[in-house]
Amino acid sequence: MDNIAIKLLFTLLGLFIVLNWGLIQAGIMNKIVARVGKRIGMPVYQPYFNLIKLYSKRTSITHGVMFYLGPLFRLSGGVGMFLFMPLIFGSEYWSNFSFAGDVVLILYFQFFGMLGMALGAGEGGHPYSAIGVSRGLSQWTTIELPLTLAIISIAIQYHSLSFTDIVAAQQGGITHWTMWTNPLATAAGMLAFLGTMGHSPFDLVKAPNEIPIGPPTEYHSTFLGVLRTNAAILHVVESVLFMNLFFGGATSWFELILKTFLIYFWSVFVGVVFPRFRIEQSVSWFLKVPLILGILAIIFI
Amino acid sequence: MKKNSKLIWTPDRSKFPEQNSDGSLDVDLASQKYVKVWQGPNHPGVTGNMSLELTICGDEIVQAKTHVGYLHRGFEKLIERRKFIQGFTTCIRMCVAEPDTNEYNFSRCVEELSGIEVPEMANWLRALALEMARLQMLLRIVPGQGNTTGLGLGVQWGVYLRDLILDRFEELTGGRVYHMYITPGGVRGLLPDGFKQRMEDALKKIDEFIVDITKLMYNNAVFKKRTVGVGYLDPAWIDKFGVVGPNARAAGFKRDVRKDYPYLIYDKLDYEPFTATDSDIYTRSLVRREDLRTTVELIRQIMAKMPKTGNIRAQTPNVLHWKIPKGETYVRCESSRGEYGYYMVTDGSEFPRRVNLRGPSYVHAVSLLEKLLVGANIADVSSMMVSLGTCPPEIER
Amino acid sequence: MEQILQDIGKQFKITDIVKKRDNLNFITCEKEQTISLITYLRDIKGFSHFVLLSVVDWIEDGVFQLVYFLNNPDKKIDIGIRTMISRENATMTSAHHLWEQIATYQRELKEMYGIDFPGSPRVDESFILEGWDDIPPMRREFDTKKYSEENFFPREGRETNDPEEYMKKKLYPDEEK
Amino acid sequence: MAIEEQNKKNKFIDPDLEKREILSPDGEIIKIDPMKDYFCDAKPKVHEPANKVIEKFLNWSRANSLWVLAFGTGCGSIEIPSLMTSRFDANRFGVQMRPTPRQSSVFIISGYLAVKTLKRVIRSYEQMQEPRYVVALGSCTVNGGMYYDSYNTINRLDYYIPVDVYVAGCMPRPEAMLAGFNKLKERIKAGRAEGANEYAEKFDWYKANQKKIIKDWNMPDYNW
Repeated sequence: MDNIAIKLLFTLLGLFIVLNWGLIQAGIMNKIVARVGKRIGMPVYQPYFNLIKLYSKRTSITHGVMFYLGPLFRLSGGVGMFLFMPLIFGSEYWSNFSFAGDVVLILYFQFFGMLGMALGAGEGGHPYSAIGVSRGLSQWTTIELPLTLAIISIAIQYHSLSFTDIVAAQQGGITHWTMWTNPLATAAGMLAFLGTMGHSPFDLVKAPNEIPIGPPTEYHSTFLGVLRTNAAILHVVESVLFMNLFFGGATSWFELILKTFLIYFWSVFVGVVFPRFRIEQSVSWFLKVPLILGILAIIFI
Repeated sequence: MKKNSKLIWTPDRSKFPEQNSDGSLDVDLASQKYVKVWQGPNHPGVTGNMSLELTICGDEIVQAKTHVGYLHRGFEKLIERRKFIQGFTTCIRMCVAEPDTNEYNFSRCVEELSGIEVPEMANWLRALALEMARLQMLLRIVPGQGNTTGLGLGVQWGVYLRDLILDRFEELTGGRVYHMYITPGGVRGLLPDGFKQRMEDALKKIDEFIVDITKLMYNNAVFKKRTVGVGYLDPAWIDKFGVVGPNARAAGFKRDVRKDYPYLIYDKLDYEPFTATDSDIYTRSLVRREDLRTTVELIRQIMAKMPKTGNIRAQTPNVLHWKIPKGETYVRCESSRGEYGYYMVTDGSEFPRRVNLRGPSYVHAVSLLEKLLVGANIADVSSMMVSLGTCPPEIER
Repeated sequence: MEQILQDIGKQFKITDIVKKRDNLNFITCEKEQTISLITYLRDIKGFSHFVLLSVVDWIEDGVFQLVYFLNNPDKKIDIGIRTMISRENATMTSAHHLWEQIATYQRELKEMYGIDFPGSPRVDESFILEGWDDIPPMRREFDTKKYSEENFFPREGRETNDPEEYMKKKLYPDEEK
Repeated sequence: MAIEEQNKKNKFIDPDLEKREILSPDGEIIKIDPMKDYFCDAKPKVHEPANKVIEKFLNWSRANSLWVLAFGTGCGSIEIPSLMTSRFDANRFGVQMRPTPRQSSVFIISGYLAVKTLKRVIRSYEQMQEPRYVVALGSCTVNGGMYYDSYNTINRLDYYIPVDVYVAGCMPRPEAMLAGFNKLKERIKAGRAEGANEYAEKFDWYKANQKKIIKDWNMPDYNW
């Protein structure tokens, strides 16, 4: 059936657009952060240079097979999330391979890359990698709690575990968004979103002054290039996930770009003006406010 | 400030074994329970070029050893084979961050040993240079405390203002980092035209910065969470370890060389050093911010009270044949980190016999830090180092 | 200050009292009495702040001059206690039990001058230098320039001028020598 | 007892790196030599570019993305914050700081090098991935500067690691450092900044120089 071939083609095209948007978005965010620090900052296209340079660096290190596979697992986590994420509502070609239960699958993919990275980074043998991995996994476990509660609340609200249905239910004006119909779940979800993006105050996995720079300490050249590619894709896809869940999805590419930018900006905005938590403070923070919000969201739905 | 004893968190240092007198520790590293981690010298969280050898158990530090010597240039040996005027250009490089205290101490030692009285105007200008040096150092380390916890924004603002002060230094002395302004026998020049106005402009920006950094850092809930009650320095340790300067002031001891042993013209200035009692990282940082305020105030006072013009150099012997009779002396001044002293011995020749530097970091960063880190969390290591005002070059010279 | 010096003089044998400033005195004490003198000053006379432990190498006399520099933060006076020890097999009683930072000073002196302080914690551990196998570098007989020229590949073309000759040549080129 | 004799030869060796025999859980005695087992001691290789056009494109991207190792080796590091913040803002030219040697491509030797630091510098330099560049700041790295007669600082850096750009001065102003970065970019774009190849070619000479002053050589010859 040629339909599937065209769909695959559009999916790859979407991946390409998302990657580029991710890179440009990173450049814009760098620029904004620099402006807050009264600087001009690096050019918007700097992430492209970095990426080409990283792929072109030579490597001479071996740390075993798992070390190679770590970035690949991470990349497949990001791309996997993308594959099952409907991008544009109402368009058959831009909804990728979304299906009835894609919410559950995407939650799984979110954690998958993390685990693969943990296995690979542990192989590097650097003590800071190990500390970063243990910090990251314990923090992620607590992030998952409010996030999952928020998603369950939404699933109960809309009687569906499909993104397409959830987005469809939010159509018809700004007041139909989950943001207004289920504010508790939105609050819990957006607080969890801060944790997933890894900016301050939740950047303890890469904490530059404590454990520089955590799990990717040993990763370099092509490996780091793969990680950077994944980061660009993941940042957009994560934003799309939260856009679909809480902010009414997107009906055009322009809307998608605007909304993902604003959602990502929320985490950068918080990150610029806050220092970093210690790990036990971060864990207890997620177990307090966001978790309570998540539980309330389930109760009051 | 009220003392809230509930907030103070002192680690239970007794649950880990004490290190033996040869520095070894009775733990089994092969058991995988304890891990040895090196922080530095290539580590962004370590101030300057030094390293820490940490034995950790989980997130807690069991034993910490400071390793210094990465910046050792043998200054004290080099000065022994340089004439007094040559040694002067060498000694200022002992501490990169605040070279003027070195200039003053060395010049004062030489003047005292050869019996030279410095004219009044030179004393005012010396005090101005010392306060400006303190100001530029504090503009680095006050927001630097935020940087250790991941708040890099304050540093961006602070270093910009530091550049403004360095510009004033450039006008006054011609140098950006190394000034060589306070020479033995006086200072090198009077203030340039319009200096006071331009200095006042910079000081106004620093006043705004103090308000901004208070909002950004000191009132920040997460920053408070990270620093209040952490790194508690017992007041009983102040004399036991020889803690000086802001660290002692944060523990309730009013130790300020400018007040205690007035030098230059500091007895003509009106100010009061800020003291607090909580003695944790937050309080030490607060004391530094108040120091910044005081320094700005002092510079204003100096510029207002100083005479318009006057003689700035005393009569000195020919610098190429400057022989100083046998003698010894100790001169101290207040740097941004505390008491900064020079011990100089001369033997009647053209060369000094011995010059020894007493830097505050010598105790803060070696014996005190090693003790403070035991039982602390590995995430707080760099906060603690910065809050103690570590500056490695003055440890190893 | 005079009162304190008199009190010390009653109990200890001190010589060479030099009054440098109103609040700064240097005294010389015998090697055996030094540690008890420091303890006395710390516990009875309130010299609770230890400032500096330094060494001067008097190679002509064959002695090291150790200087313990104490400070009384309440009365704001300083005292420097000099002690002469022999350069051969230089040993000194350790004072690490009095102040914590003395152990660090003693570690440095052991490395830079070769003065041994038996019993001081970690005194044999290298402090600043690493892998040093020459004579301790801060001793007067150690020639740092020669060591540098032998080891560090000096770049050719470096000119060294005697400042006096050079200034004469620059400023008064016509003048006959 | 041959192992003990060998250990005695090198009196500075770290106890963790000594050859030793350990008892495995199965009751078997295993001999380990950490210097051989923990590190790879293969020599570096000279790398020839595959295709000149592609290499030119890659060099262009490398020149525009200089990641600097955040290792302040000397007093020049006091100007690095000024360099990276609003007045001079080296970020505009794609210069960033990276905390780990694996990910960085430029090594700033900021001023004098004590022998103890030189050992760490060599290790960090060898851990950096090729192509790698060295920018040396200050007169101290050129000929020793004012520390020419010090017993603990090296006189010229290019005897120990290949240097691409020297920025003279004591200490160099941030403007001079920016000019140095521009010079380095020109060199990279012209394909001349191949210090790593030079290091591989003259490996024995560099190693002999390094071992001459680092008396306690307790690491493998080439550790990446």
